Amino acid sequence: MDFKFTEEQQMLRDSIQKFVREHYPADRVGARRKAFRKAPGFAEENWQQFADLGWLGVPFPEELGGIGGDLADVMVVMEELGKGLVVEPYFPTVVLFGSALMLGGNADQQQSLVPQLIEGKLRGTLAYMEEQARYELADVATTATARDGKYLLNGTKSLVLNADSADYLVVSARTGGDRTAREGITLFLVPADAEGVKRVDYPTIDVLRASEVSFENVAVGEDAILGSVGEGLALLEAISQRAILALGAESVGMMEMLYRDTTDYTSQRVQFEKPLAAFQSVKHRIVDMFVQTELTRSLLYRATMEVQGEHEDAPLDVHGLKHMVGKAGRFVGQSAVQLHGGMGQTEELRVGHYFIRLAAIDAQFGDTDYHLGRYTELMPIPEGEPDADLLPF
Amino acid sequence: MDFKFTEEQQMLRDSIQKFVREHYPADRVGARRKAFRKAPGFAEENWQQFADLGWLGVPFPEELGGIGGDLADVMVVMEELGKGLVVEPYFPTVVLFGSALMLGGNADQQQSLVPQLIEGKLRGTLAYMEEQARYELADVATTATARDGKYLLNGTKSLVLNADSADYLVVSARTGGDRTAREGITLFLVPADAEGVKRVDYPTIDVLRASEVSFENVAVGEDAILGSVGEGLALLEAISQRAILALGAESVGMMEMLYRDTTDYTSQRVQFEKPLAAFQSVKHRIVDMFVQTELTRSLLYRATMEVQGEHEDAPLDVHGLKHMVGKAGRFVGQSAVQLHGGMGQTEELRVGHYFIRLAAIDAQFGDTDYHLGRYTELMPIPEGEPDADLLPF
Amino acid sequence: MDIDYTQEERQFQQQVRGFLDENLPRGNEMWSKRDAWFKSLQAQGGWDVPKWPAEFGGPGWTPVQHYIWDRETAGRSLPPVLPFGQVMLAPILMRYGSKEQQERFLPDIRANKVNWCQGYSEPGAGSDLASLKTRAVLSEDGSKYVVNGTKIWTTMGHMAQWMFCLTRTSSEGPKQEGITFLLINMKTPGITVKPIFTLGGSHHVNQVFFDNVEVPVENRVGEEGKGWTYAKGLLQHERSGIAGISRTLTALSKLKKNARSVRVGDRTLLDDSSYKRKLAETEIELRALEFAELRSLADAQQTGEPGTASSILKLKGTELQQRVQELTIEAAGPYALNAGFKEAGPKFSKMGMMMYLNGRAATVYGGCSEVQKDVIAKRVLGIKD
Amino acid sequence: MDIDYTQEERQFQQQVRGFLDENLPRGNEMWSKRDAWFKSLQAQGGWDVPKWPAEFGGPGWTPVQHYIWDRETAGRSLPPVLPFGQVMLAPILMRYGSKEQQERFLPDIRANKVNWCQGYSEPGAGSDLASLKTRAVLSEDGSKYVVNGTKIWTTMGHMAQWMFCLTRTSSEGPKQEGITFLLINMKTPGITVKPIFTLGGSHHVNQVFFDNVEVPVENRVGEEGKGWTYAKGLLQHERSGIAGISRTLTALSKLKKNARSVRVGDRTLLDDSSYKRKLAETEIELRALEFAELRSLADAQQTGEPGTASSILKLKGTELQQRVQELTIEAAGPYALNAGFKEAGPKFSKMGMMMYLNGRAATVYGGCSEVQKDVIAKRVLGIKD
Repeated sequence: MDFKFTEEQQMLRDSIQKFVREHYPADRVGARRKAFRKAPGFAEENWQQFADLGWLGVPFPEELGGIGGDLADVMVVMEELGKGLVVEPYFPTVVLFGSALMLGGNADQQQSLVPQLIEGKLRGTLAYMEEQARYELADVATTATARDGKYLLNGTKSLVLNADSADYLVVSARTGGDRTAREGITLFLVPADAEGVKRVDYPTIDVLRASEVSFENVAVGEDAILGSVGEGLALLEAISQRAILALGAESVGMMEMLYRDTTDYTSQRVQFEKPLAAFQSVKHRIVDMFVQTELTRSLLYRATMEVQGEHEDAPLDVHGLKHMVGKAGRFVGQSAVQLHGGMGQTEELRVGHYFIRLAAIDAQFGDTDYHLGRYTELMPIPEGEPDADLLPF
Repeated sequence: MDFKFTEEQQMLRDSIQKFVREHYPADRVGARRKAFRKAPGFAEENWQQFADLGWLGVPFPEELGGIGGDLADVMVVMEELGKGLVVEPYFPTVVLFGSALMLGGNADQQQSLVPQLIEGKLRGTLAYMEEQARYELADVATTATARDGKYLLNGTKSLVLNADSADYLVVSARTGGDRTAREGITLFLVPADAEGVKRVDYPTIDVLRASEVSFENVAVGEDAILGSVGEGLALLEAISQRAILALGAESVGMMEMLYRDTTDYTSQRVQFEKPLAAFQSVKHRIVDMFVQTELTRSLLYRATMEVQGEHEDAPLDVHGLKHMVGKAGRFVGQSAVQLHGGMGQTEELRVGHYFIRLAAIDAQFGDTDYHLGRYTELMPIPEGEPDADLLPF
Repeated sequence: MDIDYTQEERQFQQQVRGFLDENLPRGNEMWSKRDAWFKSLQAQGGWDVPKWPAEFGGPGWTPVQHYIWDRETAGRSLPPVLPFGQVMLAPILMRYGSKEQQERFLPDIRANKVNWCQGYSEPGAGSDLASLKTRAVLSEDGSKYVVNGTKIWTTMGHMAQWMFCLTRTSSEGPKQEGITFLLINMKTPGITVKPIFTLGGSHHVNQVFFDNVEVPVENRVGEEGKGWTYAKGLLQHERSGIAGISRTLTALSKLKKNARSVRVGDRTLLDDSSYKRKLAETEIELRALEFAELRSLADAQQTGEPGTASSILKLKGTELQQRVQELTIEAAGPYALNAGFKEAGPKFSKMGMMMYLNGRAATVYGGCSEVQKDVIAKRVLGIKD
Repeated sequence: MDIDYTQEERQFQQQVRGFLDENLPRGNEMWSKRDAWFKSLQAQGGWDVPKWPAEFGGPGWTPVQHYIWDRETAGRSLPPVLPFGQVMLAPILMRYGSKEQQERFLPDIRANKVNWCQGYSEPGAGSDLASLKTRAVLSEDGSKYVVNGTKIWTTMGHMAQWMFCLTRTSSEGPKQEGITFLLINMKTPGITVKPIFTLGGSHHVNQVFFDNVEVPVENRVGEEGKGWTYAKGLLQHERSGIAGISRTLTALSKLKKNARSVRVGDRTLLDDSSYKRKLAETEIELRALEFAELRSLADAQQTGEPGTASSILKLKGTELQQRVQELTIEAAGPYALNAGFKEAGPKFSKMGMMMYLNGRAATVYGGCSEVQKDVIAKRVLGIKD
């Protein structure tokens, strides 16, 4: 067992922290984020810098031009991007689109797209959500009908992250089965400018970008299929696991900043002739924030290593993680806003932005309630008789 | 609207408080309760005093020798008995047995039993619970088979309160229907010493008494039927409502004592050169205890008046009340024990006894979870379209 | 004890319902028929200023009548009044203002003609409001105060014509003394209003700067140095309004309807037992708190004092407001992300998120929850510091 | 980063499992084969005193090995050791005791021959332990201390032959100075032990009175006035043990089996989705905390310091213990009332309630949760008072 960061991870972290200090300084975060309210919602020059610094290549193998990192490396990146409130679309492109390519793509698909992605020349995202589905990955009404060696896609996907700056969409559609059947879902790689693709773009509450994307007889070839026909759900679930780990890392980074910023703010602000932090009601709440952060971080590490090592508990702990991220994230975010008083309500400080981003993360890839339900289904129940010997508990 | 206590209620309260000061002084509560660990679990001379002071007659009409009080009067009695940690079986006899007689009994039954009850010469209890039923009143396996103008009772009732000092048991049994059917339950008035009734008696964790009672071909006549044959569930539910109001009043009384005792203790105990109560972590928790108590008291008043006035919301608020009693009672009890430190763990102080009694109350007539579920079933859902106009909220 | 309304109270309830059905403008008419609405209220005998005492033209309602009014109006959209004047300043003017001040300001407040804002908090004086530093110095000739300093969190400050303001006129003695209550015309030279953008990008609060702002001495309310006493009573008033129990009950009722419109596969969110349990837990507490408010009103009616139950109203009321807001964004689900696009997801999702964000302020302003608990500990439970 | 055990750690895990399978007495043999069990532990090379360093005959395990041992033994019932000597006093003697004291006391502690109790808390010194007042005065000839005062919450005091005790030898300077660590034979004249009955009627704690009790000076550990320093390190030790994460995981596992035996109509409690969600919420936090412990152990292994994650173990660990106890009495349902009658309701209900009651102490002893939070605020977060 070993929970130290490697030297490479430490360097990666340092380089992101340096970028954040330069481009996302804490005292300009409000103005900075406001500037990104319009499309594409981020700075292209920053994206190029991500490429130049090698961050876009973190999880990809060296033979495709990546640096061959693992999920722990992605965790390091996401945590630091979270701390920085960075808006560049690392999550949709590298985590969602990248995972789809690496887990589902064939050699041709990977070779034609991944090197460009790593160089910053190509972006993608995942179009999987539909309104009636809420958080259920298997609920897919969009259809893909085979005709003349092509597939025709019809349907609407909702809340597609950064679709307005993506070159490719990975789209889940039904090649068979009823709307909620676990079989019959297939993932397709669709150029964002394909004929019949229509988008309505909008900013999200966390100052990112999303789109409603509709598909009207969008024709793609068989080479657009990611993975096997009809078996897309397993692929979606694997992508979702990685998405949850990444969002978990981003959340833990933000939660840490929240208890630190709150400690600093309340230690400096004097009311009733004492620093606020000296009041036990404030101090203990900060401790509770710290405890929740450390707990969530521990589960993040556990789940990350389990997914990386394909442990049997991985699905269980990923559900547990997303549940805890939602619950702890809300507590920590709300506490920070509360303890900052009026200042916590403003766009000027980071805390409010972390708070909103944490609320937004809870609403993606299943909220805290949804994952508790999923955990409950997988929760191990030991065999054997009841045991009245409760000692030495 | 009027929430004042009447003069009569104030006198009733004073007389119980006087009794408690004499017979259950706070500084001897541990020893006192220990003395009651064996059957019958209370002092007969106290019971006679209850009769002499008219407390046993509170909810009964004047024509039967009672004082014609209402549910608010019973609430006053139960609250004060709760504060005093009184062990005499007022709840099983007056609330459970008495409600069964008044809600289900015919004139003969009432005239032959109620006056004796009021005089302290006769006690009763309710034998309704079976192990498989958990908190479900309609789950009744005990059978009552009609034969030759008699009914033969067979089955086992669990956790029958104070059965070892009762003259009569009110027993729920099936005269028809499947084990969990809502129809086909009938209540019978069974002499505790009837042939075929067997008891195993034991003390409960809250230093009261209960019994497992089994019935083997216990024969009773048709005059033993309370209410109508096959319609006992409605009667059981009505008794249960009154039981919940009474236990709610007892709980609110104890909760009030808990925050008061905790305020006193922590105001006197000095640690780190300050009274404990001056530490915000202590002070705020006491405030939370107070808030929970006031909330519960408010719902108790609401539900009591609704049941008394047969308002349509009565079932809803009774479920809500028992849910809140369980939740708030646990919080207040645990907080008091915690804030008393080591002393909270001892049998010497009242707080530990209140804490245990509150836990025991949660486990009777449906716990906090059970009643939340029942509330959910009754919760009103307004008609009409969704409403996106959330202002001015 | 009697839970039921008296005969008179029931009649009043019917009267209110009938009046609202007949006179309340709906939907698009909310602005066009606003004046007619206020006139009809006035014609009822002061219903346009329900909290004002009869001697100042109010209806002179009992506490229970106020409760009935709140309950009956909470579920309907009423044309907005300007709360700072009518609800918050007016009681102070009535009690401590001079006859001239009352005649000068109250009619315009009542007519919703003048927008007031409140100048209390300062960057260095939040929970500890009495430590405020905005300085008012009386000119040598005694004709005016010269005000310097800054106020913050000034709701509607950018739209107000007047501010009622706490200023420091003396630094000696306890900090609560030496505070003076001034009425300041916002057009006076030297005043700058700077917007503060709050979570989600709203602008309704401001910071206000005073640079040698001259305020005629006749705009001082009551005596110099007594401003804290005047303001404290008003803060109590503000707190009971902030509890907003009737509004929260209405919000919960809307939430149930909205949750029923949220699709979860082939069912709706109201079929989800764990979500429904959360609604139920909240509703039970709300029904308890509603009754706590009634107990408090009944006490006030009978004894003139609101009773101990009242102390929990703001603390618990704001908590339950926030709880309903949380449950609203949970109902919106993925569409909690929706910040400006009306066609994505259920219609309530956009406003639901803004309410959630704005709602965080409820446990901060008007005495933050932490200070409220200190106050309850001291005043109600008698715990010494 | 690597979540997996190393090859060596896996081997050790196998070794522990094999050893337990082979040697651990079961059921009725728990007492009769107790000596054989301790001998077999000793034969493994100090496994009978797992936390002792190699130089004192312990196994010299790494932190991860300790974790493996805890994890593997938590689910099984081990013959009890006397914890106060082996776990709590021994580390102090090893570090601060004289050679003579080590030779005199450690062998009996190891052999489970002598029962020790801890004399720290006093009626007036709970959370604020350093304010203790039990006075020890050195006789004029310097040969003995005369002890007067009282200790409280003395676990097993009525069965102990010896007590390790904090006494005040000076009232000057800061209260933490002037405390002296004494070893007191409980048979010394002047000692009275009075039982304290705790919730549910158990007797395991006591109050101990000292009336001119004479303690030979050679029973003082270390220097006079340094007792606080010695004890503090030991308290840290006690805290990490109190977290009891492996034990709580085992308790949760038993609870699941027990809940499956609880009938709810025609189903079992494990079919109740809202109960199951509560189990799941608890398990998720436990799995997180278990990993926090691992992180802490791994840090300790690599850096010699347990890292910040360790500070949450006692605080959160005791909370989760209590949560599992709550869920246990909820599972017992009506039979939570059952205090002594084994045939009523599910078998686990009786012990479940006793555990719930006794379990309240976990957030009080060894530094109550409130003090733990103050300590984390100061030491980990750097918050000043």
